[in-house]
Amino acid sequence: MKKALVIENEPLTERIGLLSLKVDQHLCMAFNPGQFLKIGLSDGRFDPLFPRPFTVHSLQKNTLRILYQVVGKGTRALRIIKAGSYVEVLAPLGQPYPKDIEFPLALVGGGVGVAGFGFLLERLSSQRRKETALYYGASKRSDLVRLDYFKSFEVPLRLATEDGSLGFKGYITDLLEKDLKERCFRTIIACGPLPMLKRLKESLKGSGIKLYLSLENFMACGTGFCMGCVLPKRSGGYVHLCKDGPTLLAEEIEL
Amino acid sequence: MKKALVIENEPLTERIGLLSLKVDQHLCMAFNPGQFLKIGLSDGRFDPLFPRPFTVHSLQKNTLRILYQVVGKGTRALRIIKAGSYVEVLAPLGQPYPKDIEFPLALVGGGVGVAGFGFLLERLSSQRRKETALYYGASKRSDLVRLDYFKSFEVPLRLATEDGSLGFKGYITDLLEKDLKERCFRTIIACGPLPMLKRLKESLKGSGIKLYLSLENFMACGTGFCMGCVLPKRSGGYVHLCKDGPTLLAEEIEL
Amino acid sequence: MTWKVGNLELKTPIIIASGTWGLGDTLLQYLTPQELTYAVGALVTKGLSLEPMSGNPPPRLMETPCGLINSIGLENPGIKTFLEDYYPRLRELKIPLIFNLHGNSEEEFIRLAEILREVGEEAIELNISCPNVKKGGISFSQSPEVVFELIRGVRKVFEGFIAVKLSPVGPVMETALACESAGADALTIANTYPALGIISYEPLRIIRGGLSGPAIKPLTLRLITEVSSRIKLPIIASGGVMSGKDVFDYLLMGASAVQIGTANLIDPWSPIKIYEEIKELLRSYGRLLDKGNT
Amino acid sequence: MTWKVGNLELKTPIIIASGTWGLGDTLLQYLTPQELTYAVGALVTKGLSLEPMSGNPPPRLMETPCGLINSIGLENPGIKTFLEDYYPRLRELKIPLIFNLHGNSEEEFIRLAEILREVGEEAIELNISCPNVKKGGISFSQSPEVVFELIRGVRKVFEGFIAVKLSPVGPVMETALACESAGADALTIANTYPALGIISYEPLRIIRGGLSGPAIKPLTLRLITEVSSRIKLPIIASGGVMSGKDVFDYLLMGASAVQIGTANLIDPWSPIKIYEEIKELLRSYGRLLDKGNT
Ligand SMILES: Cc1cc2nc3c(=O)[nH]c(=O)nc-3n(C[C@H](O)[C@H](O)[C@H](O)COP(=O)(O)OP(=O)(O)OC[C@H]3O[C@@H](n4cnc5c(N)ncnc54)[C@H](O)[C@@H]3O)c2cc1C
Ligand SMILES: Cc1cc2nc3c(=O)[nH]c(=O)nc-3n(C[C@H](O)[C@H](O)[C@H](O)COP(=O)(O)OP(=O)(O)OC[C@H]3O[C@@H](n4cnc5c(N)ncnc54)[C@H](O)[C@@H]3O)c2cc1C
Ligand SMILES: Cc1cc2nc3c(=O)[nH]c(=O)nc-3n(C[C@H](O)[C@H](O)[C@H](O)COP(=O)(O)O)c2cc1C
Ligand SMILES: Cc1cc2nc3c(=O)[nH]c(=O)nc-3n(C[C@H](O)[C@H](O)[C@H](O)COP(=O)(O)O)c2cc1C
Ligand code: FES
Ligand code: FES
Repeated sequence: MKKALVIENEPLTERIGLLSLKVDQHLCMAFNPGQFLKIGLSDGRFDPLFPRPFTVHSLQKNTLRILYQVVGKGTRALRIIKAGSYVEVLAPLGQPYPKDIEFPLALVGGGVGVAGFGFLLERLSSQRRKETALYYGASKRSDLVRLDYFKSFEVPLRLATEDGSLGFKGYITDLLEKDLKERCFRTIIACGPLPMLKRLKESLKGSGIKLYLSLENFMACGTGFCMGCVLPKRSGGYVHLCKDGPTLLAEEIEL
Repeated sequence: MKKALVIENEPLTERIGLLSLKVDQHLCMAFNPGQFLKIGLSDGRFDPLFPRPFTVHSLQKNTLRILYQVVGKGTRALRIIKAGSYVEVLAPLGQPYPKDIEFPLALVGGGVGVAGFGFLLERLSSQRRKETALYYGASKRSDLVRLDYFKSFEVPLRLATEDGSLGFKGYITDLLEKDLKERCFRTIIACGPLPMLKRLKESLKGSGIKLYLSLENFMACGTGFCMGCVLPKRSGGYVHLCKDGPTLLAEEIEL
Repeated sequence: MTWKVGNLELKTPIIIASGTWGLGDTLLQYLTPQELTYAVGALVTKGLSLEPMSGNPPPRLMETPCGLINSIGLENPGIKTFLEDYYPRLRELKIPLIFNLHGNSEEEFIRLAEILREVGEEAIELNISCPNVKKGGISFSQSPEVVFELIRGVRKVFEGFIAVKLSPVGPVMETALACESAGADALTIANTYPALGIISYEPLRIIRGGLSGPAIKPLTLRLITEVSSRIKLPIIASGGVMSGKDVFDYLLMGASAVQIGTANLIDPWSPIKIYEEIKELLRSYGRLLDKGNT
Repeated sequence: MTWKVGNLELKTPIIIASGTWGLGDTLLQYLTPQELTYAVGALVTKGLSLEPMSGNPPPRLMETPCGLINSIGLENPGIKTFLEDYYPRLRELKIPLIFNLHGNSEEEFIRLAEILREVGEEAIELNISCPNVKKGGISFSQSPEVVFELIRGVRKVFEGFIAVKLSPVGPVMETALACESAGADALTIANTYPALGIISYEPLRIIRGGLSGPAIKPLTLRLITEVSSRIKLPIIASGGVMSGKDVFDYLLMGASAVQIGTANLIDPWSPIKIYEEIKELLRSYGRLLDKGNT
């Protein structure tokens, strides 16, 4: 792991934060959208024992941003880190989003699952962006974060909230399904809670749309060393999420 | 343990900090100089596992202060706590400084061992202060902290640094021994590194001065529950430092 | 709701473990009698011997990652002084007391049990697993036959509740079976794990003792899962309980009640906090317990 | 300075433990060959079997306080594929390789050793202690007689360095003695500790596996102290090494070299960092090692 300076750690909601790290040129060049890094607290305490994995949300001018949600002790500790202190990072990890994306493309994010699409949009040509739509859902208005940032890419931004406080009222998958009656996508990349991904996989079955899912799992190493982060493959055997993923073709895995 | 609000956490030197906690009236009444409290980090992480013991350095108007030195992971974590957050405290613990102090009194502090004498001086009547001297030593000038505060009690302040950058050049015990040739104390209370305390005990043997030592040890509970913090008694058996101490008559214990 | 550990009935499944609340004299400085009776099903005394024991020389403690090594060496004033000086106040709490007993020999254990029978006490926990004493203690746990004889002997003079506190190392399953066939009422699983820590090199300070705390919980949870799947005796879990989830995990894997040890040292209020948490978990997932273990 | 583990000579006392650097293919993404040869005395391969093994279904991992439960189930492509696809690049590093072997039977272990002899490899570590497979693995460790026969059998076909990796539970001392009399060259103490964790209640997700990491170090340090005081075979320590101090503790209590496992998962640079730290400690306290154990 290498030390990385915390430039800013901005609370966006009670549970979501935006962490900005300074990274060197070398790392900037090495990263591709869809990849992740692990972040350790660098305080010599062994609980939590393992650095936690986070998707790159944005990478511009040596500033790497992650969008994180507080769920347990690791992310709770992340939340109180001050600008000016250091964390430890290991990066880049995992595979980038697939190279063979066919457009039009829909990006579907549930909650902080939307994080990685920022970096992807940053790297898409303006031509490609025109053929891309971003679907972003959360439980309520205030949980839809970074909207100005996402708007800056000038892609159609389709929002949904469970309580209807902003955008479509319902799940983001409902909105997508509704839109699909009128609009055509050739590829969909989705990231979010497992029930959302299961639902998508189910509803797109037989649609001819290529569905990729960015998946999560507890990871010990993130480097392929431990062989622990497996998911069963449909064809038998296992994928190692940290090495082969985190983004995989929905039809190839058992959820 | 009870939650306590961090009012301020001021770095005094690279390794020493002054932590101010808000405490309720009940606790203020319950505390006496010489007692200590334990402070837990309240972040749900089990490493370090045990709250750490600290002497009360000052207790005025519901503000309890401790003077702490960073030595390991617990105090390192204490150092980065921000005003506005909470720690957990259990207090008061241990026995107050002895009731039967005979004056003139010398207080001898090595490094942050000086901490507890602040609270003692706060509670001494101005009459008693006139019969009290404070000896305070450290390795260098910048490590002699809180001098303005200590000066405010208007007791003779005898300073020593190992490198001579402020006050007497040498150990604080050397300065005391020198002074003892001209001045008379009937009680001495000392707190500091073990070698300093051993030296004092040795040099005051047969002097007729009552010597009390405030001692340290790793403590698990601080409440007498575990029976772990023992020191051998000269008369056989053990004292339990957290319950019977931390301040004990030098002649009663084996160092 | 009552919690049954064999013929012992408890108001809550939370028991305060031996050696982690001193002799009881300072407990009420930190907890009110109301708090205690509200949250605590039973109290297990510090290990008591026939004669006073002064315990081991320092160092007696070392913190390890998420754990504690202790080498107290069963410091205690002896059962007689305990009954005279500490017991009367504890009895007033009206919380079931379980007497943790340490003998160097079968005879000593029997004598201790007789003394308790005479004062009318009805529950004991035989500590055959202390890693920190030269005689008695853990050496018993290494021989199921000796344990069998010991329990038989104690049973002859003591009709009340007999729990046997096992060591987590050595022939655990065989010892558990020996306890069952000798007529014990329950097993306490487990005492601390033999451990060693080096505090400093100069001077060289080494501690040999027993490891407790959250570090060991995954090990004791496995042990209890295995023992409970083969042995019918009720099991009292002891090892690394810090939260209601830890209690629920143990209940789910076959324990009838759970002891809280190291957590008391961290915070005397732990039993109350943990009791609140387990009540909540029982409300949400209590039905999982009826199904038995998995 | 060279470090001797029996007839095996290492440039440093730091060994990378089995199963904590994958099959080796991704190692060089994180460490340069220079860094590796500078800090690492030997590399122990992932547990290899005759036939490919796909490993256990998820969940395979759970973090515990200062520890990790893993239930990988010896996922590996089989020794032949390993020798074809992974071995050539590893051999180029010119760091001694120790082959960690897993057999379901004595015959399988012998066959594995023969295969390695044929490719000219000279060091193996017999994994008789994996808690995560149904056949073979830890069941061997429970019977010293079986271990004795196993080592005898392997010795007949393999003249090189044979280390036996023991389980920390069961009859450890007896098994160690059996290894010694059967002609093993070294003991690796120890594999992971059988453990159990409950990830969630709804759905109920339970992991049975082996505990590793800093939580267990005080236990393995005690075990090694005891075994090294009774058995002459060189000991390779494995358990919770996170820092140079951990390495020095093990060397002080009788180990000849030390493996780094879980720490690699946290940070691939751990071996380098730990090597820097142990060099420093050896400078300050190295002379304590000559005196032997205490
Ligand atoms: C590739 C990848 C990218 C990610 N990117 C992001 C991101 O951009 N932003 C973000 O907010 N989060 C992201 N995550 C999730 C993030 O890593 C976790 O939320 C974080 O590790 C939680 O750590 P914690 O210590 O706060 O919580 P923990 O205390 O570890 O608990 C977190 C949750 O995990 C559950 N859990 C614990 N053990 C297991 C187990 N063995 N198996 C399954 N579940 C378990 C717990 O029950 C709990 O609900 C990503 C995860 C992966 C794998
Ligand atoms: C009654 C009392 C009052 C105190 N008052 C103050 C105060 O006012 N200000 C202040 O700065 N400090 C005070 N201390 C000391 C303070 O509690 C410690 O410095 C603190 O606990 C260190 O915690 P840590 O996690 O930072 O360091 P740790 O990581 O715990 O290490 C601290 C040091 O203790 C050593 N150590 C570890 N285990 C043991 C053991 N078993 N036995 C002996 N030594 C061990 C380590 O080698 C290390 O040098 C007091 C201690 C006591 C007992
Ligand atoms: C300081 C200390 C003293 C202990 N004394 C005793 C004792 O006297 N008798 C006994 O049977 N167990 C004793 N134990 C073991 C505990 O009762 C408990 O079984 C063990 O610590 C594991 O539980 P825990 O992880 O919750 O602490 C002691 C443990 C500690 C930490
Ligand atoms: C993910 C993982 C996989 C492991 N795989 C093996 C293995 O294949 N063969 C083996 O002998 N030990 C295996 N081990 C055990 C380690 O080599 C090591 O002995 C153990 O983890 C204790 O050391 P540590 O605390 O430094 O990790 C594995 C451990 C882990 C954590
Ligand atoms: S997390 Fe270790 S292999 Fe993926
Ligand atoms: S620290 Fe537990 S009795 Fe003093």
